[in-house]
Amino acid sequence: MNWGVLLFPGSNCAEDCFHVIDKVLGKPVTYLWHKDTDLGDVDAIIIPGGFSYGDHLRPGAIAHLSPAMTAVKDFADRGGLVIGICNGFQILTEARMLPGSLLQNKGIKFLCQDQTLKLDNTDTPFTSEYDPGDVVVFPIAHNEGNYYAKPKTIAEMEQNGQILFRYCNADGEVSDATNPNGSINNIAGIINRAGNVVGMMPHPERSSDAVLGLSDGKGVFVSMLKHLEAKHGSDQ
Amino acid sequence: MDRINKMSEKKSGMEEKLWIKAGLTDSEYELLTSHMQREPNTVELALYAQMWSEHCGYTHTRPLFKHFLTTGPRIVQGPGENAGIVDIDDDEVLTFKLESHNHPSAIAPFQGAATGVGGIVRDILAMGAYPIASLNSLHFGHPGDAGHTRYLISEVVHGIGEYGNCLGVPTVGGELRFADAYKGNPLVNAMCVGYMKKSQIKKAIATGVGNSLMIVGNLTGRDGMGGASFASKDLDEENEEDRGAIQVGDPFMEKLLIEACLEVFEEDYVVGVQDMGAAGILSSSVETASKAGNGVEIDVSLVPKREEAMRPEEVMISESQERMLLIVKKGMEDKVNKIFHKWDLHAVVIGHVTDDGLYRVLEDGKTVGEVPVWSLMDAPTYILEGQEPAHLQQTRSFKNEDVAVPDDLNITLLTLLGAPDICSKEWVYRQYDHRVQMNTVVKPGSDAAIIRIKDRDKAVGMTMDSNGRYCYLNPRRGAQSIVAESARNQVVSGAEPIAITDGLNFGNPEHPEVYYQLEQSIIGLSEACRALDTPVIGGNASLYNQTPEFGAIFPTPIIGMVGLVKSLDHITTMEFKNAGDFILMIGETRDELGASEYLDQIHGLVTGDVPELDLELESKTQKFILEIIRAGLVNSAHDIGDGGMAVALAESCIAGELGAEVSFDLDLRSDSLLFGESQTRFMLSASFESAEKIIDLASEQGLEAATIGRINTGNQLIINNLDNILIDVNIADCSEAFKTGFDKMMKTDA
Amino acid sequence: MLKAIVTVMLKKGIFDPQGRAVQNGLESIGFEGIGSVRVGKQIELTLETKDRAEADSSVHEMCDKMLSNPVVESYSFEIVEA
Amino acid sequence: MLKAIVTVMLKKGIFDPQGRAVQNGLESIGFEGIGSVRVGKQIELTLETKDRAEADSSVHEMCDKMLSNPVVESYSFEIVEA
Ligand SMILES: Nc1ncnc2c1ncn2[C@@H]1O[C@H](COP(=O)(O)OP(=O)(O)O)[C@@H](O)[C@H]1O
Ligand SMILES: [Mg+2]
Repeated sequence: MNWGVLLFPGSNCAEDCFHVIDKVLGKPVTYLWHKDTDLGDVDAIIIPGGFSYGDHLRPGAIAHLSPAMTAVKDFADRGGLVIGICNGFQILTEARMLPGSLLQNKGIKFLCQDQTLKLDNTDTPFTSEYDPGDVVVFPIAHNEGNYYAKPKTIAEMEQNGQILFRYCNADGEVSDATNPNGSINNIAGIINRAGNVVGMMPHPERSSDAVLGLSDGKGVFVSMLKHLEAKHGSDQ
Repeated sequence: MDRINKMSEKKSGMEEKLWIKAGLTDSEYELLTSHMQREPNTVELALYAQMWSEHCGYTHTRPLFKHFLTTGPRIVQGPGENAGIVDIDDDEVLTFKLESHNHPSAIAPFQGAATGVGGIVRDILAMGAYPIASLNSLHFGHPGDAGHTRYLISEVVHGIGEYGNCLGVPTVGGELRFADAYKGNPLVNAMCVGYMKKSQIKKAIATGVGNSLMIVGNLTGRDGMGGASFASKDLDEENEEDRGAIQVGDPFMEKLLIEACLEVFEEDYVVGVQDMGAAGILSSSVETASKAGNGVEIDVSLVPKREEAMRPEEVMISESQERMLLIVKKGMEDKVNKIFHKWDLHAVVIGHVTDDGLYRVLEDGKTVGEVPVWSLMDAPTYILEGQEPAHLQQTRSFKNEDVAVPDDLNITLLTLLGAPDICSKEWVYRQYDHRVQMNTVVKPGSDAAIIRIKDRDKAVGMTMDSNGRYCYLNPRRGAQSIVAESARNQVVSGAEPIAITDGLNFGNPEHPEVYYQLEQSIIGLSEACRALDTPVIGGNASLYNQTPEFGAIFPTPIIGMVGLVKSLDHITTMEFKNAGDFILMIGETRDELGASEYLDQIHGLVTGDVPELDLELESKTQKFILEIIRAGLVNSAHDIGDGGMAVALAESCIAGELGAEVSFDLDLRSDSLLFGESQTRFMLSASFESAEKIIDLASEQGLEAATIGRINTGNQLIINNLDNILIDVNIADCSEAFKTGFDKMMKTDA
Repeated sequence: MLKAIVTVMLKKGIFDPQGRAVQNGLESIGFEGIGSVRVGKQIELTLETKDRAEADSSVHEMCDKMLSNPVVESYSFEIVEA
Repeated sequence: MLKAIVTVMLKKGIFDPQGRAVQNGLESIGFEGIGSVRVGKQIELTLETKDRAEADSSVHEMCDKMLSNPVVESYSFEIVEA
């Protein structure tokens, strides 16, 4: 099971994702380079957080046009698992691999805090380790995390179970008061229609190493791993 | 030399004295002409003016540095390089330093603060290290009465956040303090800590005649023209024209620079590295050449520029950001360039190391300036005569009886919890990514930030501290107290203090009273560093912090301290953990109200003397605290600082969301007991058995320690003395006051 | 040489937090009678071509591909002599 | 109702990292012949007044006080019917 972490100029959570796959999961992982068109033999791709191209113009505006992203699209079209975290989510929406867009936080400030999230759809390769309604803590750290899509798109996504995580409080309440950035319907993470591409603003990797006091996020990577292992089992 | 503009040709009236305009005195001009044995041309004059400024030449502070302790068993590199280095065992080292960006931040707060972060990160990078955390110490006027101050705060915090966040270096701590003395001249000091293996250490040295000087990073423009000499003047209207000197930060470029430089450093291509800070290409190359005893020549026409028709001296002193100087082994230039190219950057040869000891500036191959390297480094120093500030006579005569004990001490406590210096700074640090790199074990909001070292059972404590009011009221003891307080923050977190970096923020040293403050503060810092075994491994001086309208700032030495947590098990935080645990207080409370936050906030008085400080007792007590923490006896630990015992207790309750009741038997004024700032005190919690052990151990060592009460699940904080209830407040109210204090302050309208 | 002046704004109907913040800020320092504020970007590009039609089509393409995000933004531009 | 369209750009000679990044980005996806790129802000304000002179002087004041930082930025604006 090979994992790839895609590196852009300005990515700054790539090492963190690498660390979690390598040290916490103990699985093989390599860096992928934004200029490459051939991503090699990987089974899952993480597009990490950071400020690709300095977030100039819009987060993800320049990165999504890089050669590697064409390859990532092909990979996803073939059913490969792709997860974009924070800036990775922004890149995936810019690339139209996920619907909607991430606008500036309603408070117009960068927001770094440990955030409670409520699990919505847990019947996906990324969330199978959780139960619906689970409340977990993942850190957030972003300036443009305010998820927006047209009302019609939102309605379809809601209906299709494409919402994976919502911002909530410690009791699991989802309301305007528990919405840190203004996202529509408190959306924190979504999945594409095909069920193999995820984007989320919160950082599951930062919640995967118990020394740091948080470990809820590990479930995202373990879910992916189990899915891949099951798939590989059936492939063989 | 073709381009000679003999000064003497124009040397008639006062306005013709170009050296005066450049910031040099008549005697300095005389000295440099004697060094050169002729008169300088415009290029050469610019070289001296920059290198001999306070900012580059430390003309007023250098003679005072002799007081500092700069060596010790863990000190690998003391002052003199881009940053000092300490040993943290296992062949691993840390490098750290702080730097001020006060004047730029006063004028363009967002950019000034952002480029301040960028600058200090490059210092760390130049040591060969990976930047693992940054901190900042900020001082402003009181925001309640000025929209402009609120604007400055917002912009400075935004600038620091945007730069650090983009770099992916977590901003993990710092401090934010307020006094009207900073109204016209805010202070913005940033600190960065880097990590590396001992074998990866780099030096700022230009060895090897024939080796190449390569410039990497951003293009050179006219930004920050004369920033070094700008930082060495008072901020006043006359400097208005200097205000074009604003650099714009490009954290994206800096991030690439970090990646590319560290990749190059892995190979054996580079003999020396220096970041380009104040006075840009000039100071970086002079310093590296001087260290090697070599000369250098630089051709300004080779420097990649983004503006046209730049004069040679403009290229030499430009402070365009995100540039570094590499001294590259002859023949390796292409290899270096190749790595930079991978990151879409260039690395360009602009000159060479020579053997003639001369600093030679060329333009299109023709010499346009040539002076001895040593003479540029040999800035004249000034030892002045200090004079005790007049206000000290009056402030020292303050007696506690001059103020009345407030009727409602609950309200006093709530007011203090919401006071600018004490209230939660979450408004600030939630704008900083403090978790990136996944090493932040203790995030902002506790006493020290704790950053783990991956794959090892150890971590690093980081703090930044100052207290302008203390230093204003007693520069020497005030400075001692800062070091002591910083070290207390380390030990309560489970870290053994290792070393400090200091930022000397003062007014114009040419005023005898300011010089006195500077000298006394340095002496105080030095004394405390010796007593607590925390050598000074680097620092920064920012003088001339004053404006005609508001006068000089409080004397504000700021220290950044790093400590070593020897096992992750030792990490301790300040919040109360368990109902039923016993609360202990270590240290003696005296009738000391002078210089306190309480006098300032409640009585509107900045007066009195700074509390007594026995450095020997301090050292002994700190070792004891660390010993009991390492022994696993302590569940929470907090130092008693601003706002005194009651505030420390309330903070531990708020953070732990638990109640507490404590009782004393002390014959003291209530306000001294609750809010006095007697030094060398700690607030701990522990289980019954551990509490007993702690008391025994303390008495064995002759230290004052008492169990004062217990933690409970209730919602009240109750403090009794001699059977009187002094405080009985709701924790939720405390929490509300503490957490909303900052927001309220930022919303107050003038 | 030609110069393209491109304006990119959030589409109507999408809440603009920055615009709101600017409006609040202006009101807090005493400006009255501000109906609404929107904040967008202005991007100025100098182009080496002298052919307006060519410039026009290439700037359109830049806007569609990179300078704006059609999901949330609209753009307009004018081309002038540099 | 009037509308003020304010443009705030970094002053000439002040480095614009964003403009440079955009230029590199455009070049990397194949656009050629771009001389330079500068990125600034466009701020649109609707004003309740109908008096152009009043609007003009109040927008000037807004720009000086809040919308631009005169140390690094310059501004210009036009006032149109909303
Ligand atoms: N400017 C700042 N940047 C980041 N963190 C800050 C800043 N100011 C304060 N903090 C954090 O807030 C907490 C409280 O600060 P302070 O009251 O100065 O602590 P102490 O008195 O223990 O030194 C600390 O964790 C500190 O790191
Ligand atoms: Mg403390």
